[in-house]
Amino acid sequence: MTMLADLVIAPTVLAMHAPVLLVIAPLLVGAATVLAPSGRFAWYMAVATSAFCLWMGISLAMEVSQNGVVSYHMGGWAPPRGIEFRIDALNSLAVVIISFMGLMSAIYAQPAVEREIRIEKRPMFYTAYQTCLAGLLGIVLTGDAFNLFVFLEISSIATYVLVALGAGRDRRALTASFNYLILGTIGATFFVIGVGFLYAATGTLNMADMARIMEADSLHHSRVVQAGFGFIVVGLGLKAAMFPLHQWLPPAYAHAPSFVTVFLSSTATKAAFYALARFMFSVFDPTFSFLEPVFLYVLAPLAAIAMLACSFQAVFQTDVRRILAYSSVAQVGYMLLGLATGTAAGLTAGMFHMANHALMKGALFMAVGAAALNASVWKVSHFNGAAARAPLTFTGLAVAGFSLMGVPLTAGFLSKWKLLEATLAEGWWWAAVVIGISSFLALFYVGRIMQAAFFAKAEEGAPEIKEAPFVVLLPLWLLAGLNIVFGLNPSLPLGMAEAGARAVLGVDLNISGGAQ
Amino acid sequence: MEEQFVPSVLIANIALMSMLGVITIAIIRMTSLFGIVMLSGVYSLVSAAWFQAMDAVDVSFTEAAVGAGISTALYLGAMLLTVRKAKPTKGILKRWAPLLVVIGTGSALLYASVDLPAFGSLDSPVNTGVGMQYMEVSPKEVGTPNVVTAVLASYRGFDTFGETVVVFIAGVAVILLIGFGERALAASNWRGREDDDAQGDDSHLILRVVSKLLIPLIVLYAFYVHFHGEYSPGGGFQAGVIFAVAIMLYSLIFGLKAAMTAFPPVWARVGAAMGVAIYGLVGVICMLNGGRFLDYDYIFGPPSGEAHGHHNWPQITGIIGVEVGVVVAVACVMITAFYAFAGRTPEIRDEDW
Amino acid sequence: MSMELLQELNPGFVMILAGFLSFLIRPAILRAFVTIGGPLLALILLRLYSDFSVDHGVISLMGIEMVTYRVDSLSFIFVLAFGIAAVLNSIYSLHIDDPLQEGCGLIYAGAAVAAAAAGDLLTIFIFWELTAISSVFLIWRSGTKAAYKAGMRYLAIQILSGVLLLFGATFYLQNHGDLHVRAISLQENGAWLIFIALGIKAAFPFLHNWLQDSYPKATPTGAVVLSAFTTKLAVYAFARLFPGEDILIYIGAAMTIFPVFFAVIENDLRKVLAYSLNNQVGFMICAIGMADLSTEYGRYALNGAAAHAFAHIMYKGLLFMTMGAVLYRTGTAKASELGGLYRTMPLTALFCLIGGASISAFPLFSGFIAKSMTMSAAAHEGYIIVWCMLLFASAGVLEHSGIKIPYFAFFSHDSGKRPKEAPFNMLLAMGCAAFICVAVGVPGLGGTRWLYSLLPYAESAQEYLDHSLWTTDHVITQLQLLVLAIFAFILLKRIGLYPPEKPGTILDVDWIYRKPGFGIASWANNVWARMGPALGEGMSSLFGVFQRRLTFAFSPEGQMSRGALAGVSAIWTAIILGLVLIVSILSAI
Amino acid sequence: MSGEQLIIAALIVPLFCTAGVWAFRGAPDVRETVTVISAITLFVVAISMALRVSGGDAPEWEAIRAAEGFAFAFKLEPLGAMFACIASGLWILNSIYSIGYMRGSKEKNQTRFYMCFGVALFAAMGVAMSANLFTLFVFYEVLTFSTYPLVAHKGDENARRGARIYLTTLVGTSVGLLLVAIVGTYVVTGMTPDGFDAAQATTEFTLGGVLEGKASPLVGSVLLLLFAFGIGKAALMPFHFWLPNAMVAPTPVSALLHAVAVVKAGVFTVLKVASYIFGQDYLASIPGQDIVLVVGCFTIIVSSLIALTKDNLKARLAYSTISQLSYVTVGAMLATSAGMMGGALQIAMHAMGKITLFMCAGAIYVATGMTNISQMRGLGKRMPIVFGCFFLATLSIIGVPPLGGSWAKYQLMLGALDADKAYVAWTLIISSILNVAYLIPISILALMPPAGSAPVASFKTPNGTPSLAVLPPLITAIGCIVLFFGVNVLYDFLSPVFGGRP
Repeated sequence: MTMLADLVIAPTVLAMHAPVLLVIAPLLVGAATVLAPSGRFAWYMAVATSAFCLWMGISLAMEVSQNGVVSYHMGGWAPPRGIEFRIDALNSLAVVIISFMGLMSAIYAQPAVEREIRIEKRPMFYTAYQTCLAGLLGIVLTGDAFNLFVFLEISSIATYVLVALGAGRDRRALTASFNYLILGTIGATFFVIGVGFLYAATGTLNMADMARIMEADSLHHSRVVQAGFGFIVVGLGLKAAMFPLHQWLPPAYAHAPSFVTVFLSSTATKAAFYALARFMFSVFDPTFSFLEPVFLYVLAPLAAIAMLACSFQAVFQTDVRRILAYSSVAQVGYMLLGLATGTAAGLTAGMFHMANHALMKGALFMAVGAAALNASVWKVSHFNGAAARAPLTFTGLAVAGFSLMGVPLTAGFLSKWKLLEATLAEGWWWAAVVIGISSFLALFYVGRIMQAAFFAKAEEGAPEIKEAPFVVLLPLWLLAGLNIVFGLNPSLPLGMAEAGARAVLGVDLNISGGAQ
Repeated sequence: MEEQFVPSVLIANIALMSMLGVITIAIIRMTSLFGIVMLSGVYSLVSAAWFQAMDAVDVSFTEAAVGAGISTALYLGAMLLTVRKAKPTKGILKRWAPLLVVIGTGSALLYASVDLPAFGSLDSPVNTGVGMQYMEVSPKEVGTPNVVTAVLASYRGFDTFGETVVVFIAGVAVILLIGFGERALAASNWRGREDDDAQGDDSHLILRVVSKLLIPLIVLYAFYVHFHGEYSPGGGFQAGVIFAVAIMLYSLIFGLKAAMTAFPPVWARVGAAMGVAIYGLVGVICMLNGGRFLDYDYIFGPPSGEAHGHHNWPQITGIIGVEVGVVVAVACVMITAFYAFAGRTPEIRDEDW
Repeated sequence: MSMELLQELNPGFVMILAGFLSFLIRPAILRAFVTIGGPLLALILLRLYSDFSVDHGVISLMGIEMVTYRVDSLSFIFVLAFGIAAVLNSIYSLHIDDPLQEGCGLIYAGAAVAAAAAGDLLTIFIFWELTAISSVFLIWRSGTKAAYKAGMRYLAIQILSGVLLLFGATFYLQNHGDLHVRAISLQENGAWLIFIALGIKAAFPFLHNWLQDSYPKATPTGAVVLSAFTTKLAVYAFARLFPGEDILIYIGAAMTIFPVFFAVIENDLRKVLAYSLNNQVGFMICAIGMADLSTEYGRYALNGAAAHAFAHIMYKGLLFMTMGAVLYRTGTAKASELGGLYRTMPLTALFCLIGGASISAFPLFSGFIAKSMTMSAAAHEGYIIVWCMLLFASAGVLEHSGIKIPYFAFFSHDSGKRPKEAPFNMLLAMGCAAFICVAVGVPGLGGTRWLYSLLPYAESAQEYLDHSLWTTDHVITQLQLLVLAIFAFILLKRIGLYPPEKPGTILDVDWIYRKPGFGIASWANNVWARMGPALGEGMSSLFGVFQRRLTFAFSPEGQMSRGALAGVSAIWTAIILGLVLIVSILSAI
Repeated sequence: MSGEQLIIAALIVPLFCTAGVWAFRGAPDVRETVTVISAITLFVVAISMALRVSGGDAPEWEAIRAAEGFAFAFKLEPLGAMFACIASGLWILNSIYSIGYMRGSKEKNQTRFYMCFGVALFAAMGVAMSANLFTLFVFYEVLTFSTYPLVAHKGDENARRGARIYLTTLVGTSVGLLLVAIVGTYVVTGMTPDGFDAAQATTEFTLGGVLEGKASPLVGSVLLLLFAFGIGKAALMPFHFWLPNAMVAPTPVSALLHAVAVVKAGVFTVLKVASYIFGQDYLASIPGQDIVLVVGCFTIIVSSLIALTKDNLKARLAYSTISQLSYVTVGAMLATSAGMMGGALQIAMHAMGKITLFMCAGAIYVATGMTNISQMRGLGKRMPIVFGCFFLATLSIIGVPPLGGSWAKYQLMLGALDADKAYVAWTLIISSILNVAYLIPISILALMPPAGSAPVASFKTPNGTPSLAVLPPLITAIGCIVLFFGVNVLYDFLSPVFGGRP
């Protein structure tokens, strides 16, 4: 263990600046990527940056796990005057997820990008990717509300362009991206309005400071704070694809380049979800009198509806990526349900599911994208008999699919399990029922894909699906494998999620011993 | 300062707000895209005036430069690629459901905003919190007379870095989606001929003369805005925009090819990245010298600890450094965007203007 | 093998084992040794058995104590009769050289012996079922379609009897805590299940049809074997479990009466015998019903039942054997196709007459000494109506078995058939049976005394023998009855009123359950056939509606996905914001 | 070997078999030898586990504890040991039989076939040894998936369709209902007056049940219904239709499915849930018991009636299986020691009987290609051993002594009486008669055809049925008789689970 720790902990000079390096490394390298001579070279840069970020992220997480909170003052200015990167256990989980998924999708990117993106655009494409990664990492690292907005914008704009490029120059991607842009902008605007309200009420932009002031001045009676809360929840909820503000997501995921779908599905909504959790539990306090009704009467029902309605929608889709996209919205419902309990257990479950969902959805989209490497196959019927031709790819898909369904011994099962416990502890029987139905529907929509791939017979003249190359299979199987590993021994993600919940809520949970 | 009731300000506020309202409704009701673009420029100008009335000079300047200036120009460029008229929409009153929603949410907001502290109130959290601290400590700590610059470039320099990146990524987006602008340049022999024709066209003579006079002044003004930003309203963003406007003007008058020859698109593209890099490297230098990212105190090495007198040179150097990054990035991105739009346009006919 | 071990061994097991062995032995001679030796060995084992009413062969099975071998004075005579019958049957079947029939016959007999010699209900159940499953082959072996169908019906109803017995046994276990056989009352919880189970085997009225249905369709030898065991086993079980149960008197009486009518008009002589079998069992059942063991005449009645069973096994076997011989030689047992066979089959005709005389209870034949005890008991117990019924039935028996069978088969009009005399083994078996019929009937030979000494209440029986059996009035009464019956037969025959021997089938009570039963089954089948598709359609249309609704809402073109435009979403955004605001504000108030 | 090692061995041996079969795919003789040796080894392991269990020792192995309340653990108890012994023992015979059958009918993809068998047995072992509901569920699903390729073995449209129905029904019910029930159990057991307490929640199989005192009769009933219908492998109506559809499989598979692994895993689960999750006392106290009982009785009767109308031999056997499986369900639901014992005995007895029937059906098919009963008249003259075995197994199914099936019926009746549910006994009685009606004619018409029947078709293969396909049914038919006399061993072995009769 110590050897491993020696390996992953960065040298002091880097570790000291790890928080900011996580952001500026992809930004600066990304800017430099504009000048990259070829797409392949840009890819190397992107992979290197992502790997570096993961290294930094893990190192940071380990430091957090030892020291509790890491605070980095930008420009040497102490908060609240300066901007602070403040990393506690909650962030560190998000940072690790995002940087890990970034690396995975970056490795995966090369064949997909070479198929789908025009040659002269590739370097800039990787620039956009790295910028987006930086933005997402910034969102989860920063301790300053306005700075969060800035990173939200960075990641959003990068996302819009990434989506708009379209898989195989899919024209529908433009509309999808435009929709996303409009809604994303509304979301960002709402968020910044909310931050404005909070600033008006507290006079500070530092989140920890805001929380302190609101607590000290018992500002939860202030309607300004409540309005701010409303704007922030809706703004971030839109970004996190909270039902019914999710409508940008399915077309965006369905028409974006496959690498982008992989990357976004496993990181973008996660970052927004983290931010939502951060505001709800850390900036605001679940003990605020207005929070609980909102949780109970707005968030929880919306989450439940998302889990049901979007699962149903997924069942009826014919496009594989739309199926998975609607499933993502439903999964966001799971996470939100966890948040809506307002308890440490719920937050743990939500964060845990967030981590697992990144793993499973990443793997699923990778497999789907891998299948499309040789031929444009997006319909379920195109997958008929594909498993025989690309067994490794589709076995990976099956493993992740099982996890998505929540089959025991997979990570997906455990997080649903934790969620179930959390909701039941609140006495929310209906939530348990909803989880059950939604999982059952997942069986249908994932089952359809698997049934086609494994059991159906290929039609005559159907596009030929080939086994994916190694760079695709490597991350795919890594993710699929992690789904199993975490299904068997979830102490790492679960422990981090618990630590995160403990950090923001200040309660000592004793759910499992793996936290330390 | 006592809280005062100043009727003239109030009247000005009411007038400006009403104008904004009118313009908004007009924009919604209009179908001519050209008119809408023009009106949005007007909207930005009026807002700039209103910001001015509220003593937010920096914001006002930015709004005028960005909102009324370059945005309008870019909109026009973009508009050339599409039709001139939007499809007529249904009457507002027929869509009662959204109306209800908006009214409901609006009233809830109004109700909530009752709790907002009065504008300019001294004991409001905004004025007692960080804002007051900035006022009090920034002359000592940063040493720039313009507190806004101190806040933007130093205290919240990281935000500004982020904004620069936003601009940069927007440029990247434009390039990726619209193209490099070089296509038109390289592939169009006819354009060269037409430009030659245009050169001999007398109808633009006055424009040419005036603009030849004006463009250096604009560039100069851009530099002024930039380097004087620490003392007066202005800074990198405005300067970059103004610089870009100069190039655009040149392009409009003398043709795209001339502009591209004068300021090649590849410069713009590299420049955008360079801007970000400059900003980031300033921060990195601070880091390498032992400070935090963007800790300008370390820009020449670890701070000596001696008093700086009136000017805090490390801080000011840092601020100017990052502002250079900003100006380069912003200017190049704006130019890129313009080139991209203009490069897609087969020709800009006079009657279109 | 030590004597103790042999004493533990239910003689039935030996026979069953011999039966299985005979499947495997191919040479007919060797098999003959086994088939005849098996029952003989069993009889020897029975003789070796010394202590009555002691549990032997006790096995603990699944927490229940099973007594596989327990003989007392009641069961002894049944076991003995079964054993003798088994030997005779084996002899009778020697000529057929069919391991299946011989083996099954032996297993069947062995099962009956084992059941009769068993000490608990579970063992009885096991062998009860074994009798069913082994005997059915004797029917199927005929190889006709009718036999196959009859065999299926037979098996079904026998299995039904078995499972009812099993179910009853579970009640019994609950009531008594064990399964040891003892006299029980019908009032006992679940006892009626056992009662019905036994009733099926005993061919109670309305439950009797399997008998007339299947026996006549069995192979010639098969019918002989069948006639001996199943019903008598049931009689034994009734005597064992329900002695003195009043209702049995009336059931028995009814049983004696109603087959008479069917038998008289029936054409198939083996079926006539089957009806008379029914009638005879009625006597025994009736006797058991009267067997209130606390009274002297009750004991007479039980003795009568036991003696009757013994005698009946012999003479009914004899009659079936003669008919079997006829069938074997001529290929038919229809009265209408037979007649005048005495010319070529004189011995068979003689044996048939002996059998007829026995069944008709002519004095000097076995039927007389057996039946009279029952009649006396009925008379003395005051069951006058029952007594009259029994009397009438006795006359009826004479009518159809005593006279009709020999008359139509061997005398009557000449059918022209000139078959050979029956094979020697058949004659031997018939001779032995006839000998027993006569030997136990003729006073002074000691046969009667021997038989009576084996009865459950031997002292009472001896007393009866010494004081009541051969009294003048008793014999005269019986003779009067018989002469009258013969007279009636002749008279009716003369004036042409006796039902002619016509080919045809006769509707019996089985119509009641076979026709409507079939109707119900076919109706159910129709309903099923129509309901299935209708239900399926209904379900699919229901699901169709459901699916249409879902599709309407959720499909890519459906409501949920329609207008996934920025505008709609923007409004949703406003709605959610309003919702959050209103909820927070309301919560603060 | 320690108990833990035994459990591991029981799981590994079938997988080893799969690997071995794959490794020797080029050499069919070696491949089949591997299968048979593995089967024998597994049987030895199972028997030694059973001996250990009968000695009062319960081998345990906790493989993984992923989270509180969710452990991947194994623990052997008599019921599971019995199931393991049956499954592994019959696997030997089925493997031998498969060799005869598969070669006789020249099937393709034999390697895949034997590999899937190995995995299926692995899953069956897992089901048998699971210590909690989750472990059981996982193996239950593995079993479903591993047998899918077996069902779809022929690969034509019909086979695929049947296999699809098989898979969707089983997976659908298990995930939609069974998993819900499992989770529900976990939840209900964890409920305290103060809310949910994960420390108390459990899904472990505990003698006497875990639900008593935790679940109200209504909740318990709902759970019971979820379990009863969720265990689709138990083929309770209306989730029975997968079974006839799965008949497209080659006969050894049908034998395995309908006698050894799949359906028995289902009813075993029912029994296990009834005795270890609900517990007799609690089960007897909830109204859901009656509902399931009635449905079970309905299934028994109706599927027998349907069987009557089927002319296809395997289809008739399939419906017969549905009917017989409900015996176990009904036994479990009687919630009396005798009833549950009857259910447990029925698992063993029916396994032995039904595998015989199926292997006979397969032998007939290999020899003649016949599938319809009406074609088989008089065939018994040419295949006396096969039809003799068929007849014996038929008797066992009907419950005629001296064949094992009778004891199961006896105990079930006893249980019905103890539970004061006479209608169950009546159902059994009617079922027996129906069994006679639909099973007996098959062998009898073949063995003793009535005069005038059409002449028998000749053998498809020159030598008739391969002897390897005749020997196993002969052994199992004899096994039916042995089970009759050896029932005490089973009874004593199982009685710790069900307790004594009152």
